[in-house]
Amino acid sequence: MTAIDLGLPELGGLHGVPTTEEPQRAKDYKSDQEVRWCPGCGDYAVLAAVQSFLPTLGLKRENIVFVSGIGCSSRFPYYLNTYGVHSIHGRAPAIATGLAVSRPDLSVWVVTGDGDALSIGGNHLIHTLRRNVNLKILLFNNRIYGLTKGQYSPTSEPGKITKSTPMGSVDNPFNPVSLALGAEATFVARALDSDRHQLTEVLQAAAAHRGTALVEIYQNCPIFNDGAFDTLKEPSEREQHIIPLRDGQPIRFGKDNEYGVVRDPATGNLHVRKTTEVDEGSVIVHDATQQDPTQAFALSRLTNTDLGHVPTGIFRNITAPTYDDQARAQIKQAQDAKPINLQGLLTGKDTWTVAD
Amino acid sequence: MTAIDLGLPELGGLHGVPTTEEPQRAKDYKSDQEVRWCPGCGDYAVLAAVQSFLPTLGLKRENIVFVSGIGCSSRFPYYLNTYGVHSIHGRAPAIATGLAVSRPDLSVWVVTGDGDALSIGGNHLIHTLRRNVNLKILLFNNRIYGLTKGQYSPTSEPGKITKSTPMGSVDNPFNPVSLALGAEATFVARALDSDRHQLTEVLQAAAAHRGTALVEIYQNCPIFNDGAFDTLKEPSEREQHIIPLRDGQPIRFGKDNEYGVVRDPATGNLHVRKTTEVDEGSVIVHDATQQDPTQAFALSRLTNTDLGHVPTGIFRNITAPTYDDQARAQIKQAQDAKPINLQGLLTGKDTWTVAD
Amino acid sequence: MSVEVGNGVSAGGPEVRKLDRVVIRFAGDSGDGMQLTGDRFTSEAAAFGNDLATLPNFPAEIRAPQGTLPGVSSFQLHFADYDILTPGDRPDVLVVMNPAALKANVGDLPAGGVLIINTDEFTKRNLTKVGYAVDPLGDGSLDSFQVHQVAMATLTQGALESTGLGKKDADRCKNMFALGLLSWMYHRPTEGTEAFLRDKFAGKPDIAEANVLAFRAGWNYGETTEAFAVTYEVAPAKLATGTYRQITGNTALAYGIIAAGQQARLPVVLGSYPITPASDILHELSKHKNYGVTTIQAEDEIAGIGAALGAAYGGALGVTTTSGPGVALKSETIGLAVMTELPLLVIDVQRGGPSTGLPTKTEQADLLQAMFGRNGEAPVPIIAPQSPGDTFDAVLDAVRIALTYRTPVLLLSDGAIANGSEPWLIPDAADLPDLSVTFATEPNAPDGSDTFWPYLRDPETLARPWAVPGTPGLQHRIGGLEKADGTGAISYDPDNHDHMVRLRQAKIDGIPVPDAVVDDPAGDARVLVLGWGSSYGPIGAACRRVRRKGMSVAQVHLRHLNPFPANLGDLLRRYERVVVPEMNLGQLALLLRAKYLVDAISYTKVAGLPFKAEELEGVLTDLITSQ
Amino acid sequence: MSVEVGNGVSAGGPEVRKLDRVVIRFAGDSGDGMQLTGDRFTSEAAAFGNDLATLPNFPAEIRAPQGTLPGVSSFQLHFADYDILTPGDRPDVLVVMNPAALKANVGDLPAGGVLIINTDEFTKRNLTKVGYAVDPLGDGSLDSFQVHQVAMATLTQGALESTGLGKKDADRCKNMFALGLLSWMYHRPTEGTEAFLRDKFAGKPDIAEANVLAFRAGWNYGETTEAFAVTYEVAPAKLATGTYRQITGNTALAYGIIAAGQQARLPVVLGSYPITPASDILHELSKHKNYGVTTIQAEDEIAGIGAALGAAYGGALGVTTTSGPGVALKSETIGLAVMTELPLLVIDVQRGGPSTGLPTKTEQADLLQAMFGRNGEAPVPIIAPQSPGDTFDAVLDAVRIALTYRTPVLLLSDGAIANGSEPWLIPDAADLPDLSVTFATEPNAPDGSDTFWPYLRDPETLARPWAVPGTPGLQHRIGGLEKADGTGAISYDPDNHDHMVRLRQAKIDGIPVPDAVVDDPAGDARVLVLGWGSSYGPIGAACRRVRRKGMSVAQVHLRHLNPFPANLGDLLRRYERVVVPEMNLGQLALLLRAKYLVDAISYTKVAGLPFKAEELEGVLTDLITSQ
Ligand SMILES: Cc1ncc(C[n+]2csc(CCOP(=O)(O)OP(=O)(O)O)c2C)c(N)n1
Ligand SMILES: Cc1ncc(C[n+]2csc(CCOP(=O)(O)OP(=O)(O)O)c2C)c(N)n1
Ligand code: SF4
Ligand code: SF4
Ligand SMILES: [Mg+2]
Ligand SMILES: [Mg+2]
Repeated sequence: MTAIDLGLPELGGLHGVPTTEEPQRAKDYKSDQEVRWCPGCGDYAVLAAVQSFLPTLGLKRENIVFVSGIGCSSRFPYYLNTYGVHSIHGRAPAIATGLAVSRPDLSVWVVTGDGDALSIGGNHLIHTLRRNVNLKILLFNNRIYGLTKGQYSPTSEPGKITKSTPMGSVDNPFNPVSLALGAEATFVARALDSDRHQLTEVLQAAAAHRGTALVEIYQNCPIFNDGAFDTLKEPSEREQHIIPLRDGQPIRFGKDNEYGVVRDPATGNLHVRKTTEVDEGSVIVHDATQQDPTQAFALSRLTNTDLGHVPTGIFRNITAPTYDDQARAQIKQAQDAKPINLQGLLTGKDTWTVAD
Repeated sequence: MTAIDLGLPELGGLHGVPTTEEPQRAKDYKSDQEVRWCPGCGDYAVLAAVQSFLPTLGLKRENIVFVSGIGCSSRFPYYLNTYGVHSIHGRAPAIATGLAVSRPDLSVWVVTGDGDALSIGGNHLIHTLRRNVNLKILLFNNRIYGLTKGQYSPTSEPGKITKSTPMGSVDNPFNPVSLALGAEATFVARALDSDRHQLTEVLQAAAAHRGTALVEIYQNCPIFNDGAFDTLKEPSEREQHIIPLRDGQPIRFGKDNEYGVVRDPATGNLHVRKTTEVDEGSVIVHDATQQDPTQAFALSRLTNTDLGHVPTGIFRNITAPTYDDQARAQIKQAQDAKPINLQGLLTGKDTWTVAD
Repeated sequence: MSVEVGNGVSAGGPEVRKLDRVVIRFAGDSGDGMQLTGDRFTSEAAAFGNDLATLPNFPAEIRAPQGTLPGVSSFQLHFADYDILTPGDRPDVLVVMNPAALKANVGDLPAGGVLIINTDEFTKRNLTKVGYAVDPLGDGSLDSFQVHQVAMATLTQGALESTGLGKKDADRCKNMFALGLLSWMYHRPTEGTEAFLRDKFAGKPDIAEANVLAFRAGWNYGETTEAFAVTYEVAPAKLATGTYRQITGNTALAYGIIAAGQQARLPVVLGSYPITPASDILHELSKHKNYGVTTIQAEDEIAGIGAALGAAYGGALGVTTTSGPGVALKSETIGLAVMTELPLLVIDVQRGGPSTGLPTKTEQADLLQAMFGRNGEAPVPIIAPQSPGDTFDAVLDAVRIALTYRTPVLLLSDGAIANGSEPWLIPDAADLPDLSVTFATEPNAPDGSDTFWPYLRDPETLARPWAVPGTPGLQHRIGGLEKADGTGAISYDPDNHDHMVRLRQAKIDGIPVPDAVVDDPAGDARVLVLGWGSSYGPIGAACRRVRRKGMSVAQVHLRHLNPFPANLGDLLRRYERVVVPEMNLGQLALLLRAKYLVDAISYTKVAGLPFKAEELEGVLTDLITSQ
Repeated sequence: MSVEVGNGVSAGGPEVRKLDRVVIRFAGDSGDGMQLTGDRFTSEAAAFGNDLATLPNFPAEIRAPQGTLPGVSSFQLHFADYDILTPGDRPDVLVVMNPAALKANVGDLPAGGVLIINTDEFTKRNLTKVGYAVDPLGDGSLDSFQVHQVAMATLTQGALESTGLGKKDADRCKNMFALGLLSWMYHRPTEGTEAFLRDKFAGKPDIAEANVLAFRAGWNYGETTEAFAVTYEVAPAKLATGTYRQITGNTALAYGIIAAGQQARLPVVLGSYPITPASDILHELSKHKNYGVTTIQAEDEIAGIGAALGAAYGGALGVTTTSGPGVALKSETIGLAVMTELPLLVIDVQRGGPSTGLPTKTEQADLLQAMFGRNGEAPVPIIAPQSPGDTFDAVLDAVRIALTYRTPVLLLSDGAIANGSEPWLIPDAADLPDLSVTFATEPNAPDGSDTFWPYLRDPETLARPWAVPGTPGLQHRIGGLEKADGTGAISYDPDNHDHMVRLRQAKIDGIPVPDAVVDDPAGDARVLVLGWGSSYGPIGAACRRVRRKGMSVAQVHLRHLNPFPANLGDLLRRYERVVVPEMNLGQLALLLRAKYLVDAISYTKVAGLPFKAEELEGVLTDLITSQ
């Protein structure tokens, strides 16, 4: 049951999904349903990005499936001219798992929200991640429950005042990237709804990854949590907060790359320092392909609930056997070893005959 | 809503639980129910350890509650002469949360298994951890489903042959410590059923911790997964595998402390090295009280599914506000601010009177 | 239609007509603030002393795209000078803010009805958006109505020029213009609304001012222009004497929970996960922590009920609130509560199903799920309120049963009750029932041994003792495995299991509930109409209509669906025909037929909307006359 | 009791009596391997050609403490020379391996019954453990039985001395000694068992040898000692001609799923979470991946059914297996399957409830959960097998319905069927029904537009097209919100919702199921006994007993519980009295009474054990004679 058995390293995330020569355009991926999000909702930007990204995969449209749960973001599949399931709250990863395991010829995507994925659906999410099922999960994190009109979510900052927490929430939130890494995720990335370029990059890498790819997308909800990510969008300050992760590159950021991420040798913790104050070499180099998720995890800890420092891009991207490939390999192995013989199965070993 | 508001740092895990002068002995904690585990089950050892540990807390027995799910291990509460709930599969943390929030005068313990806590109960576990509810969770990890007669569990090694996986399991397992740390756990420890001494130490620290304490206990199931932890118990070799964590101490182990844990400066990953081959100073020092869980996480990664290197003891132990303290503080705050006035509430602002 | 009860002419001003009742519907885009407008008009009517009933109706999307049919949101209000039972079948007055609202609602307006139209939105683009080839304002298609075309947006903009408020913000105030105009038409008091607006926008005084100005502009528009020849008066209703307030079902329900905690002298622990249309109960309760109410927004429905059950074990009043899909998820834990015999209040605000169904619409299709939706024989009492205000009493009743009989109780509200509102005769807190409980404090083993038997029963109620942690000497363990009666030890004994299954059933069956009361003024009815839940209003209104026509019909409305009132069987057999209208496919009818073998006729409508009195009037009339 | 059908004396050896039927019960400690012993004797009986029925009975604990009452595990086997229907009410022969087993079982042994006791375990300590003050072997309390005291452990030890096997291992073989002895007593073939043992312990040849030696020692003990004056013969049964095998319910059910996949030419995807007594279906299926069966052990029941539903959307045969508590958790997703109208097989192996209840015992108390355990109106077909072998056909039937009508189907097995076994007339694979389906391949919009309408229906079945991903041009979206009939677009339209609710109901109600067949040999019965599921055996046996007494009774056993057979109503009305025995509190009776208004009498027993034929014989006799 190792990667080698299956010659996995060669397999890309889309291996086995039929492609087409026909050129595709974004509009080919627009469904006939009119989009029903609030004006200004970040979901529009993500939808547009996905619709213009999908054609670049060159897949047959009918071999793409989007599965979602319940929430504003989970309306996503209706607006894409692919196959789609708008399922029930929190269960999309489970449903998508059954589909992916039985249909290697499909590119299966999950669209979910911070409540859908991390609150009611948390268990399915972490198990999907550890199993490394070949699914691409887009987690729309607006740090609020949108569809139910504004209760706090597992990613809301502590003390959040909402309809259900008039005195402020008393929950310590999840850090979705830390949680995913703790759950053995093989691909974890983060992007902003507003940054079409990086979002597309990340989506491309996710699609190419064989196994579960979790993409956290910071998404603005103008109605119930407006401006949650403004500091990351404000041209004046965003460079001080966003830490773009580039594989093989030293992790530097800031308007003039004046900041760098360095490791405290005593504790192993990562810190942001003015590069002028540390020697060049001490700025750590990003390597998403490390088997050991320690550094990716350390990077996720740079972000606390006020979003002061937010690494974006790909935290982790390693090759590992997928649940569905191995499950199918076992079927094949069994079929090669044992021909189908229904009569034989029914008859079994110990029989007796009653003659008349 | 910060630790300071509540003067938390001073509060211990047992703050508010009435104590007694009466000396207690282990037998005071034995219930009248006869114990019904298989001969040789590791659960016996844990039960004995807990029964002899509880008296040392000096609490009133009637203020201790054990809540469990379903599984062999979850029979635990029946055998303790305290209050207890043998609930349903996977839900113990949720039930215990309701109890703990409403009863600060109780010491609430959760007993669960690797299936109960990590499979069906995974979501309640991670949410309890992030909320930091004042519960002590004993996770009996025998890496198998015992009660249902031997299917693999989310902690079983890959390729595990069981009743439900005759060709070997194709799941990548959880590392419970990594998962807990990824879920913001404030206290995480690991112990062996067979090591009464360390288990007791860990239980003591867990009891003293205010917030959720997760204790993973490696427990042997002689019937369905016998010897799963033999390498950690075999006198001849155990010292080479077990890495005892002692706060403030360099992390060294081995029969003659010949091994040490060092950090790769380039990646931040931890590795085991012969101390003779590295300079003394490079062996890292354990500090469970670090706010940043990075090093604790890195330590958890030393263990892979074959248990070659297994840190035991306390990985993380930090002070943080608890969900239940804060929830109660809000109630108190509200009560101080607003006297009870049911009639006023019912009457409200806009009324009109119909006279006859 | 409204009945004129007299005329008069106010000096110089337009003619004033007195009406006994009016049904107004505000309809516009989700963004137009129709719910707020309706709420305010409701408060004005309430403050004025009319009886009233309301029916909000909004899309499942937060904001469906502007100007589209799915985006239409409406609020219907029925107010009268006598006690009424429903929000009204069809509006007498329809206010539409855009073409979509017109298209979606005009079908309900009877000929001759008043139609007030905000013309500003009737642009080519908006018209085509909803498939109007030609402008209905021009093609005579509205000739059968009394149409008033008002450029509300423009007029509002004008009124706000002075404020220097941005166009967008100014435009947001046009709903207050509409409210002002209608307030004028119906001689409503205005202070309340102005005070409300200043209070609501306390943070943004300029917005507050703008809304007040728009509101006045609407009023003045009616007063100054000649556009409206007639205004109407609806006198206060002669309701039972006392002090009233307007209240919605979810608010009254939340108040019921708070009051129950107070009357039981127990802390309340709500474990809940948000879901439409139940979320507002969580919201309301979270505002009243000073009553010792802890609200836990759990990670899911299972954790929500788990927390409530854990709290109940600890001696709190455990409550969980949800809708149908949430009940499905909670069913396993409800079974645990049945087995552990702990008090627990489970509230299901029913919505359109199955599955996600129609989240914002109303339905009564969870009755059988409440009865049977668990593995094994797991009986629970079921209670259903019949109107928004009635949820308060229903909760007190449910909690009494839960605490007395140590059992989970299911309370079935629905979307119409939850969001609907009515005048509520404010109860006197001093008169509320005492719900206090006594916890076990002593060993109780009949064998004299000084031990505690958690499953020893009260011979009266068959309830087991409630021994909470912290009580010395009563340490005990409970759980989901079958228990030996008395000792509560795990028991695999066949006879004990059979005994316990029957005992749990007997405990519920034995709960005394008030006899069902028949309403049959004439006393000679041969047809009985039996209902439950929110259909009380339309059924009652239908009965009135039938009786006005000189026919007799008997009405019974059930609050207790499990167990049934003891007299129900005899009562059903007393009538030639029994008809059971339900917003499902006949769930209560099924239970009645099975238990009493009466050929109850099931009349069902599952459209996500309350019955119309007119429709049921027809059903009853046919039944009565076809005999 | 067994009826003697003739005697004979074998030269020199003990007397040989011919019997038509015998009931043997092996009882011992959970550690004593009684289930294995029973299984083997069953196989011997099967190989010999007897008809048989078995009833395993074990504790919920894996290994309750040795020598205690809760630790007792037993296996009852009924074999005969004619076709029998039940595992037998009471044993004719009781084999007990220790005092606990004696205490727990001797009550069921009728006077004169044969009692074989392993004396080695009757130590003071073991006796007191189970509360025997004095040794029952000495106090004459067993005088009414034919007692044989055999020091099985000692004798086994002796027989194995040569092997040099450790005492502990040797002791483990004493169950084979008992088996050997019984095999001798009943002239059973022995080769099968020896082969089996060698095969089972192939890995440990010394253990294999030891077990074979112990088995032979038991046989020889009977042969050589004078202890047993009589041996018995039970001739092969004259069953319908054909080739038979012995099969348990869970195995036959798993085979049914495999066969269904083959006959439908679809891959099978099982999404399941282990739970007693359903786990063995998962275990069995996971062995047969070569049939294109994927087994997913999910993280919980919800994920299990989710995976099955996802696979169904992808065009596989989706199956999920569980027990009552799991069904409770799956209910929300079953609702989604109803709304999305996808084929899905949901198997509930019922166990004692409510809550965790009695996990290893049998019950029929999930029928109403299966019918109604979901939010909203969410009808599903329900099918129940009546015996272990019958599960195979029931599955094929259920899958046919699921695939043809695009609906989840609930199949209700139970613990008695799941673990019980019987001879099974091996079906001819070539005769199995063709279940092949056709996926949609073309746009189908009636408006000629070249689009695909996922909710356009087959006028015959009302089923919607199954268009699987990968089909060009048929891209579509489905989900849990209400759908517009035809186009499948989200629809909040009131009339559409009412239409769809009724349509989903009509689709299920319209499924043609075979008429119910009455078994009334005399043709003059005035009492009808109606059952479902595993009570088929005891009810049938009771009918035979009643008829043997010269009375008439009619029997109907239902396989289809939703919808009911079309002729059921008429049929029920044809009899003066209808009695419905159920292992619940009358769930089928409730459905019958509600639907047909017949005063069906409900006879219930909820003890975690199958009915006894004797008991039902009494019930029927009383009913017939009390007329
Ligand atoms: C079983 C169930 N529980 C609760 C709900 C109500 N509900 C729908 S979406 C949602 C949460 C939405 O938040 P999120 O997942 O963050 O999505 P968003 O709307 O913010 O995009 C909830 C609680 C439901 N539909 N089903
Ligand atoms: C809802 C539900 N699903 C499944 C089961 C069956 N079940 C009981 S315990 C268990 C898993 C036991 O494994 P674990 O939690 O590791 O406990 P252990 O027996 O190994 O101590 C399962 C699947 C159940 N009782 N309830
Ligand atoms: S509520 Fe928020 S998340 Fe939902 S659609 Fe509106 S803006 Fe978007
Ligand atoms: S099965 Fe395993 S875990 Fe369960 S009691 Fe037996 S030995 Fe212990
Ligand atoms: Mg969200
Ligand atoms: Mg386990």
